[in-house]
Amino acid sequence: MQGKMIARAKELLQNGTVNRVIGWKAGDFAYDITPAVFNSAEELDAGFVYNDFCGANFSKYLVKESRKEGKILVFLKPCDTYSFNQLTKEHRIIRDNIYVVGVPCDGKTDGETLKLKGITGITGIKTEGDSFVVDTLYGEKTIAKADALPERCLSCKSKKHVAYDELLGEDGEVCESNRFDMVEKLEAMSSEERFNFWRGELSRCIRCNACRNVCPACTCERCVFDNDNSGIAQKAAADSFEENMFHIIRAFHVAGRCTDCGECSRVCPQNIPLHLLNRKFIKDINEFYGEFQAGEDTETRAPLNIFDTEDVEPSVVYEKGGN
Amino acid sequence: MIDETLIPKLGVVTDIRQDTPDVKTFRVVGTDGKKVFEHIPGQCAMLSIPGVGEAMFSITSSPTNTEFMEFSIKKCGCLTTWLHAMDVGQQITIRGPYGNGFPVESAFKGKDLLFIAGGIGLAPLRSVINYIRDKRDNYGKVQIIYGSRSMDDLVDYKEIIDEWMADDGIEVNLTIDREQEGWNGHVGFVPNYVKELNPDLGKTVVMCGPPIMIKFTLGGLKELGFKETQVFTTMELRMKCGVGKCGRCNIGSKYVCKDGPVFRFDQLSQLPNEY
Amino acid sequence: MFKLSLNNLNDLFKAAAEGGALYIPADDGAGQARFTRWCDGMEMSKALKTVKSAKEFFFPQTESLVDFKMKGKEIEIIDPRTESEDFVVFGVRACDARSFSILDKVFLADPVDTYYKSRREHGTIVTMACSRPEETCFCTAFGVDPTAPEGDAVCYMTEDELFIEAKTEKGTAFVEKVKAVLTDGDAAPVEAQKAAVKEILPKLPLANLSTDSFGGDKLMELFDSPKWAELSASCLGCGTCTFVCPTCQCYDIRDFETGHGVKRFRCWDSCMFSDFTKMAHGNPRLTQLERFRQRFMHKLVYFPANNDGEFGCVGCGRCLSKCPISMNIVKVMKTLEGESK
Amino acid sequence: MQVNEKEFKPTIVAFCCNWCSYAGADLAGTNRLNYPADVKIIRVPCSCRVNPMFILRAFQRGADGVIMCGCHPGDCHYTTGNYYARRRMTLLFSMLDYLGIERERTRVEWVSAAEGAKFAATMNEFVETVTKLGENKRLEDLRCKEK
Repeated sequence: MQGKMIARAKELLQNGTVNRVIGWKAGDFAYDITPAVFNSAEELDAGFVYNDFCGANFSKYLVKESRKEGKILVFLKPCDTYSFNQLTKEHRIIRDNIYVVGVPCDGKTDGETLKLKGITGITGIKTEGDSFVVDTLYGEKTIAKADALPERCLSCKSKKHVAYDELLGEDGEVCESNRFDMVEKLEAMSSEERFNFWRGELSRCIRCNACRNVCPACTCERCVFDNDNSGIAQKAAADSFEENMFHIIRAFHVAGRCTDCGECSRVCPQNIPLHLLNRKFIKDINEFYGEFQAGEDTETRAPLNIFDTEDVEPSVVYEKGGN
Repeated sequence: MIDETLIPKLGVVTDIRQDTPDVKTFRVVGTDGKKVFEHIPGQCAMLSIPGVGEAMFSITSSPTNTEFMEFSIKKCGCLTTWLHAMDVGQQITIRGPYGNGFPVESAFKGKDLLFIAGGIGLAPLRSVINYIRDKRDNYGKVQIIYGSRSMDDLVDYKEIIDEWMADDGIEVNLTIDREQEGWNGHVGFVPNYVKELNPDLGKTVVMCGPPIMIKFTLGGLKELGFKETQVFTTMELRMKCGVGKCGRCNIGSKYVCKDGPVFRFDQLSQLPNEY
Repeated sequence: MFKLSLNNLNDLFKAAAEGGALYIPADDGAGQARFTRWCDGMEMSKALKTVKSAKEFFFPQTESLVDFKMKGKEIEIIDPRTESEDFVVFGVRACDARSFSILDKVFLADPVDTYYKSRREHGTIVTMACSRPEETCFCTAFGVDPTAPEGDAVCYMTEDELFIEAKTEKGTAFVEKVKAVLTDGDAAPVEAQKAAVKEILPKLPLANLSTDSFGGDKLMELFDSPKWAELSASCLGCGTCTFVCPTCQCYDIRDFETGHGVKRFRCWDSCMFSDFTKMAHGNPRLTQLERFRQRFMHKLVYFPANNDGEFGCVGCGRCLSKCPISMNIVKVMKTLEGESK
Repeated sequence: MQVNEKEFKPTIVAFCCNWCSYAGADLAGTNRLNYPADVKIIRVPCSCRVNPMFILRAFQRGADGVIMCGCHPGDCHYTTGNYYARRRMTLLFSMLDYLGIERERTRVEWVSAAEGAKFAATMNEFVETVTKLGENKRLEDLRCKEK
């Protein structure tokens, strides 16, 4: 696929359809891949990669890139296309300045996920069928791809591209996903268990803002948490309350707009399962106001921008079982 | 002497003077009625109203003033707006002094001095000018070129007219940006006025004002034949600690709060233009 | 040199925790290592490094500086500090141990930061030599020897034994305190292990990283390099690198209005954040390029310029693992190599 | 701070819309209906004005329970404001519950200008519920509590 992508990118640069390409650039190891803009065929040859570690979602970069001169070529994986649609709908990107090539994805992993599985000292990675063969400083290790994938890929919601100008390879289908399993499990817990669970997770937050800065739905010109008068601008959480507040407000602000791309959890240096907050909102919206997938198209209005006179009352929260 | 750098001392505002529509001068003493600390001209202090903010201000009174310290502050942000709204008797917190100050006892000694200021840029220079006026014998001729947007925006106008201009050996040249009723003096921007006045090349220059003024005045001075080693200025950047540790006021490897705020232009030209 | 069987590690911890706090690297809920206050039975993590560095023991992410009570026009200033307890940080790696001497150069330089100093005085650092360096390690480029860490006392771990050696007065006191569980050890297994690790070091992928192109005297050439634009292009402007870094020490001072007073606190800040240098009248570092450049210039140029050539990086590799877009000091160094003459 | 269990009196913040609920509270007053003084009313132009941040800030500053009152759905002075508010608060309260914050600490009630009795009854009932729950511990800011 990498070869096909480079070839196609070169053609599009050559025939003037686009003047630059945003893609993944190889690093020092097999897994440390950086998003980069390529301006020429030479640059593409020198560094463009597409492999199992190209997890970064480029949609958000397009907010700035699409405002620059000329058209940019972007390669989008299926889940990235949902964010892309959402941004198009919100007029945050200029669609006409972007040429989208959809590329297939079988799930993307990253160095940190491998390390959590106990594979350290990684010097090289090869893909052999359904497994990764990892060269390490301490010998060769093999791990099944299915075991090496992060949660967001194990519960992939769709392999179908919802926005593209052309496709490379076959398009997939919307998947039967089990992505709400963990949310349900939490809902079934007692209030105190949930509290302890979240305290355990959120107390690790260091307020690095990576989740916010990477999030394709967080595109405010000026974030409320960058407002000095909020008292908590961009800074460390000085109290457990502030850890909670930051994540509640952030999740709330993207509710109905979050496409569940999972970037927040991918980038969190403390491995906080932030997607569980977003998925709770998605699940609630589905249950209360009907099935809704943000980014599925560019027309449907977001659930928090509309209402129905027959909507459930907030008391629905007490009426459901458990405590 | 600084024992606890980050824990401030208490100060009381004993007098507030409206200098221009957006500049007020505040007189501050300690709770015991004495000066909170001693300083050298050009040094700064961190003033704060808890809950509102803390910021660095240059001390505009001369160290030769043994009774109190003064700060001329322009209203432009959160804290300064608060300061402008407060009344006499308000307590504030104060810590310092910070920075290197002007070399009044070394490089300036025995020299003819030329002060160039624009707008609120006079504030840090006022400390030096009054220091020199009090120790007149140690210094040569003093020339002051000061410009502002309008007559009303000339800080310390009364002191300039009544005291500075009355002093022997001090030449004061004032200018404002645009013609104004009641103004008989010079009209025009500071950089051009400096060129018109064509000051003596032997003078040591001390300059402070908005970045754009500094840029063009420095160019003008160089055209006249001044060397960068003759020209001093004082800088300001965002500061939190005041002691070179919080890491934000650096220009290249120099911290404005500790290595500055007074720099000579030949020192600045060795540093990145990131200010 | 003393030793102890790894099976008896819990006894060592129990003895060390007597009358004070003991912190060891332990795995958290997400499977990553972090320094955790030891309680009976807690196991030491097998990971090479903790997610966050050990700097927070001396320079915590947030700390109270001073409290104010306001009444009319009057202000009362209260120093909130109470006597802090002695503590031991166990299992600090060589890179983190070196970072303390870098932080000392900032916080203990005149005027001394008394908050930091007090913690330094109360803390004993027991380091642990590395036995399994990883691909992201490049401490040797900054002159750190992972087989011989600094610290008050140094530990070496072999297959089944832990060796411990005191290096300073505090270290001696620590060894004295836990002596009951130790037996005399012989240096040979330690030397053998050091030699084995020294064989691995040159094989690390970043073993050849060079600092020759950097230093205080290369300021303008590096600052003006056109390559900063491409390096910073995809930077998200988050603070991950800063917050996991053992040597990043920039901080912010802020006030919090509690409703019955004002708490002034200090917290970690990042030069990568957009408001870091923002003033009422503007911002000298307007785009991510300038902010990104500041972070690396500080470590590779400004810090050595002010500290006799010592770099502000210890090569721990945390930013390599944690940057969301995998941009890091190694890529910066490799790209800028040769930019200065 | 010592809190005597027996004497625990909760702090309740009630966001009331200007057109219905605030008038309802007024009516409760003029009709001399009793409800605890621990209820602090914050008047907002419309229930739709209530930002989720307001609710959290109320808890931070020491509220033990937060209630939002607005016009009955369909009766909003601005026609549709409370419909949007309803969706927002439903999702927010569900999230707070999900995070393990006691769900009884938050509440929405629609109170019209004519329902002074309902206002008083609602507040009495809410205060009672929150009193039973005790002090808000799970969404507190310790800095605001220590004296």
